[in-house]
Amino acid sequence: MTDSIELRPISFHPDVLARIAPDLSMQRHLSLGLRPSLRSFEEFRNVEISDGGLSFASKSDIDRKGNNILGSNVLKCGKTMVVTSITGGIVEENISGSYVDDESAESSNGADRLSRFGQIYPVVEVERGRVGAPTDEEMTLSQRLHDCVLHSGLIPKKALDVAVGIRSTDSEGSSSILYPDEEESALSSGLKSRRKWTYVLYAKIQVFSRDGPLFEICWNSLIYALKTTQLPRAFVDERTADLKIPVSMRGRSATIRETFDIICDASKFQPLRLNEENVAFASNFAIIDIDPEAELPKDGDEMQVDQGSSVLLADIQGEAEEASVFSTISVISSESGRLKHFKVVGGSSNASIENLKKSLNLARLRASDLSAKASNGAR
Amino acid sequence: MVLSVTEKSYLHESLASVPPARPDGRKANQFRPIEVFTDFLPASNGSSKVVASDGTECLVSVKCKVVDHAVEEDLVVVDVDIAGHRDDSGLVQGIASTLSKVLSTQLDRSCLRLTKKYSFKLYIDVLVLSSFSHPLTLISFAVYSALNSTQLPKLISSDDDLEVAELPTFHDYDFVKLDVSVPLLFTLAICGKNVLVDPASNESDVANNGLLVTWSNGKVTAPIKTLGLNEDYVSGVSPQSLQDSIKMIEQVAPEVLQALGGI
Amino acid sequence: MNITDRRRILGPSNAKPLIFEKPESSEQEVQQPQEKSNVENESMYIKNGLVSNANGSSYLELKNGELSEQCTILLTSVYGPRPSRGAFSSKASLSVQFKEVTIEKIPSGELKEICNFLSNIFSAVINLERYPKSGIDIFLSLVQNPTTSDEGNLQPIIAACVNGITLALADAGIEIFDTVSAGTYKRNVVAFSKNGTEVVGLWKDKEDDTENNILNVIESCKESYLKNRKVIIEYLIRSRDADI
Amino acid sequence: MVYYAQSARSAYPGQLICPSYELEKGPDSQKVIRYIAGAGVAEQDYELNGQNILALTATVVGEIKFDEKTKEAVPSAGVAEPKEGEIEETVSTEDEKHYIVSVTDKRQDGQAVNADFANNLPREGDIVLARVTRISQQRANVEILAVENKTTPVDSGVGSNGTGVVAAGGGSGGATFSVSQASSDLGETFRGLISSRDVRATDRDKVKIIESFRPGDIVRAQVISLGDGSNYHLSTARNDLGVVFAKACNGAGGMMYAIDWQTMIAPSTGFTEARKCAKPF
Repeated sequence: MTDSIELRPISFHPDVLARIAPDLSMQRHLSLGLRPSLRSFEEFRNVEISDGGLSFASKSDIDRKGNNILGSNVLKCGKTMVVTSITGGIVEENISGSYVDDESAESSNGADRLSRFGQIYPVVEVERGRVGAPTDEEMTLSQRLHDCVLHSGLIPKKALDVAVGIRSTDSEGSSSILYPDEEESALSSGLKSRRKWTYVLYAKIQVFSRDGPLFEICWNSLIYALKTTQLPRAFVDERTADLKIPVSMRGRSATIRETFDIICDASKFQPLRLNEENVAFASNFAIIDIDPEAELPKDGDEMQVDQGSSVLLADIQGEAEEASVFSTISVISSESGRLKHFKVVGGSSNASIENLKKSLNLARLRASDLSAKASNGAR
Repeated sequence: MVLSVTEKSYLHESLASVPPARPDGRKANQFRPIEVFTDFLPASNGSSKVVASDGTECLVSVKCKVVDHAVEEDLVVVDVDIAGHRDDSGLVQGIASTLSKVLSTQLDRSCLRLTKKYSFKLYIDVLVLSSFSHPLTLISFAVYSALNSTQLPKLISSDDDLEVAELPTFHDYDFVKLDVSVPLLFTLAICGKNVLVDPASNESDVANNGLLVTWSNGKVTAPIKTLGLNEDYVSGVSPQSLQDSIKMIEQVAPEVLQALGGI
Repeated sequence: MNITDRRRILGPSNAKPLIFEKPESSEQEVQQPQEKSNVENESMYIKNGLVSNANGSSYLELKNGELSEQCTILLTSVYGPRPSRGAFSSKASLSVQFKEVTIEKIPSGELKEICNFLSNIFSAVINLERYPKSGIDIFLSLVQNPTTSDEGNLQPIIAACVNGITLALADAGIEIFDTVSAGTYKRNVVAFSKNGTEVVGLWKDKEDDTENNILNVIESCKESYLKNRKVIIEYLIRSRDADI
Repeated sequence: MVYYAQSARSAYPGQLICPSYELEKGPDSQKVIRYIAGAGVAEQDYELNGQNILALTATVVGEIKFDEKTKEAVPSAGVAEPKEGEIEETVSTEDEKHYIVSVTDKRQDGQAVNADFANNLPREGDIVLARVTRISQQRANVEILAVENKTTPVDSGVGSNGTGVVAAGGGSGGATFSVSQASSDLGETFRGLISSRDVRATDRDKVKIIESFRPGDIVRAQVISLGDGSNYHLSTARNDLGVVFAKACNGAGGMMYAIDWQTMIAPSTGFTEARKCAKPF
């Protein structure tokens, strides 16, 4: 029907077309069985990781005055690079009077379930050449990472409790630090002071050359960083353990101020214990319809006209793909296939059950590959 | 003052010629007259106001507070506010950071020490009401005269209070004058081969580069940095003109000190 | 902890940073950093073009001394020439931003000072007339900072920034009048152009009274400047010929 | 040693190439050679043992090229770019030869599209590809996606068999593009403005913008001036300028093709819409 009017479409160089009409260029690639990033439909990008020599473990000495990185990871996936650094803090919780040791009070309902897991406070920064407040993408990424770490039960609350040691300095000034769990001496019973400290974990995630959706890459980098995290042992000075120093002030009531605070031991570190079975890795997929009208005129088989089949793409990359895809799947699954997080945004494509099953299977394969990378990953 | 392109190139030629012909007829190492008033803010321990001949006005107030010097690291806090510039602009934050670093390193902490545990912490607030040329020199003059006229309350309680914890108590109206050697910061403009002291606003619009030199207890000291005075006439300078500027400061600074010292 | 920032998850407000006990034993005070004027064992690793969404970028690893973690890692990315809002200007406007990626050790006031210093250097070097009504933005991301926070000498970082920006601008294809590089000597950084005959930047922030004549300082900085510049030029030419 | 005879070698920013003026001592006559700074080269004054001279230095990394610029009838004032359509006669009135020195990135020459948008900012007279963002009665706002730079085709117009630059409608000699990588959602692309009197050349004051452009169309336009701080001024008055790519019903429908200079048709649905189309050459 088209050749009755002499129509010669203006043709552009592929790169120019990708810039002018990304969705048309996407469809043209799909009709050739390709993707703009020249990967096959279900092929993931390769991931390289290293701890980047950033964390204090690789440094000869702790930075006494400043802050220290407790765990770090540098992840390169295709062109995108993610630098994650984990730092720590200590927060003191005054245990309410009737608090009893919480192992015995095992409670099952949801709210309490969450109270058994620790959390991490991530700040994501994507470098796009702009200055100013965090963009929506950075805020949603941080919030989603925080929620997923909490709900996937990755960090047991116990791992963040501080086993407080006591530093006793005997007469000639040499100090020795006794930790309750190291020697089951009588000391540990005496220590049951009313105060309890827990570690707080902060993660700073910096992304360079953003080239597609970032949640999965940031999640994987955060997991690798957490696996390398080391927490310092902490102790309190003996003579100030329970001493309260009255401060005399003229005309005001004497305030009781406990001047001691918790000090970290620069020589003793213990790795952060994670629930190994809850360690999971993320991958993303997209479902996109083939638009028959936009296909390149196939020379050979004219008959095989498929009307609007949809295809599953793995690991979205590039502006063309991101602009023309409306239904995405985000999966966090462990290598044994346990699902931690599954999010499908429907969009216009028919996200059929087969596609979902295929994506779950691919996610499990990807997770096992990534966790294998972790075990022999560069220390 | 907005100059047209031709005016700027004319001014640049005249400043770059040897000897430099400055629009207001000053010699290369001559300062513009300034008026300095001190100790006119009753609520602060020390204050000064400097008015330059081109209308730039700068107010400095110094307040002190007793603080435990084991806990507080830096005993001098500087806050700069320049009318017409945003607080997070490069100029304001740069000046504030330069000033606080210079003062915290050059002021020796012993003259702020009160007792074994406590010492004075100085809060220096700088307010530049209207700034035409680069305000740093004027601010440093104002800070110098403010600190030299600061009166600190006189301690009457005992000064070794390590064993018995006792807060320092002060005399009701007697004061002690703070005597401390305060550094001075000078900005110079470099045009071609010439070095000009105290550049006016039109001169700093056409300067090739600027230089910040610090003068403290008798000699040129640490922070010496090149400084951007404008955006469009910036170019490299020869090492020789850097040396000339240092020599000029060594020659000019004593006279400035002597002039400021008179207050 | 800045708890008022609703846009970032900042954790509990009463958290205190980890404090490590001061080495109260007679462990010697941080030994004066040994004179790093021995220029030979300063090695520099350069890789351009890593950040894909920037016009030009350079990755720089500066190792002085053999210990591996002593190295400064800096990633510079240049965005530009980009449309600039506001009034028409026949020249491009330049802005420099500095950010510490892992931990913040340098106070923010000093960061601003470094940005002012660098933008003053490069507005003398970039051919701004060539890009009317546009802006050139330079972003420096310091990944690893070898100096411990109390020492606070910024010299290796500033020198790395100058070299990094020059490489990033060359990678972006933005016209620069000269390959600017910087040399350090004790606590001074001097950035040269035109093969060392002109100084475009001088930074001396701590008094080392051994050297008070500025000319000797400039001469000794020129030595490491020439070395750095040769390394940069070799990289630029070699990477150009390599991928043709 | 004559500079322009040297073999092309790669240069780094700041490398001295040649002085601005050079005396070539021929057997009989002396010839003054004037080097003019082209792309990637800047003229700076250097101080060489006392007296300062004007020299040309490279400002980008790339290959140095000397191309003889023959005298034209009207020597335009110091324009750096070689003008199109110079007259071939090489008689130089006063015996001064002109050379344009330029440093270009060798990798980008052959390709049809280079991402070197930095050194190819739209200038007066350039043809650009832009996407219409907003329309009103008096003007259409566009964002500039690519700039066409007229480079001599690699195979000098022989035909489109080789890997040379293929023109849109076949045959070589088409223009190469430098595509701006800036992502439009971040508001980083250069903006342009086509006012209603610049849409077409014939009866310019009865133009209805709604019948010429729709948001989302891709337009081929020519830069008439650098305009103000935020917008270039563009025009589509020539026949080969106008809408080159549009989707029916404001982007919902299929791709449309131009059947004459002011109507476009969507083949799958048969819709016709009014546009100011570019002649498909």
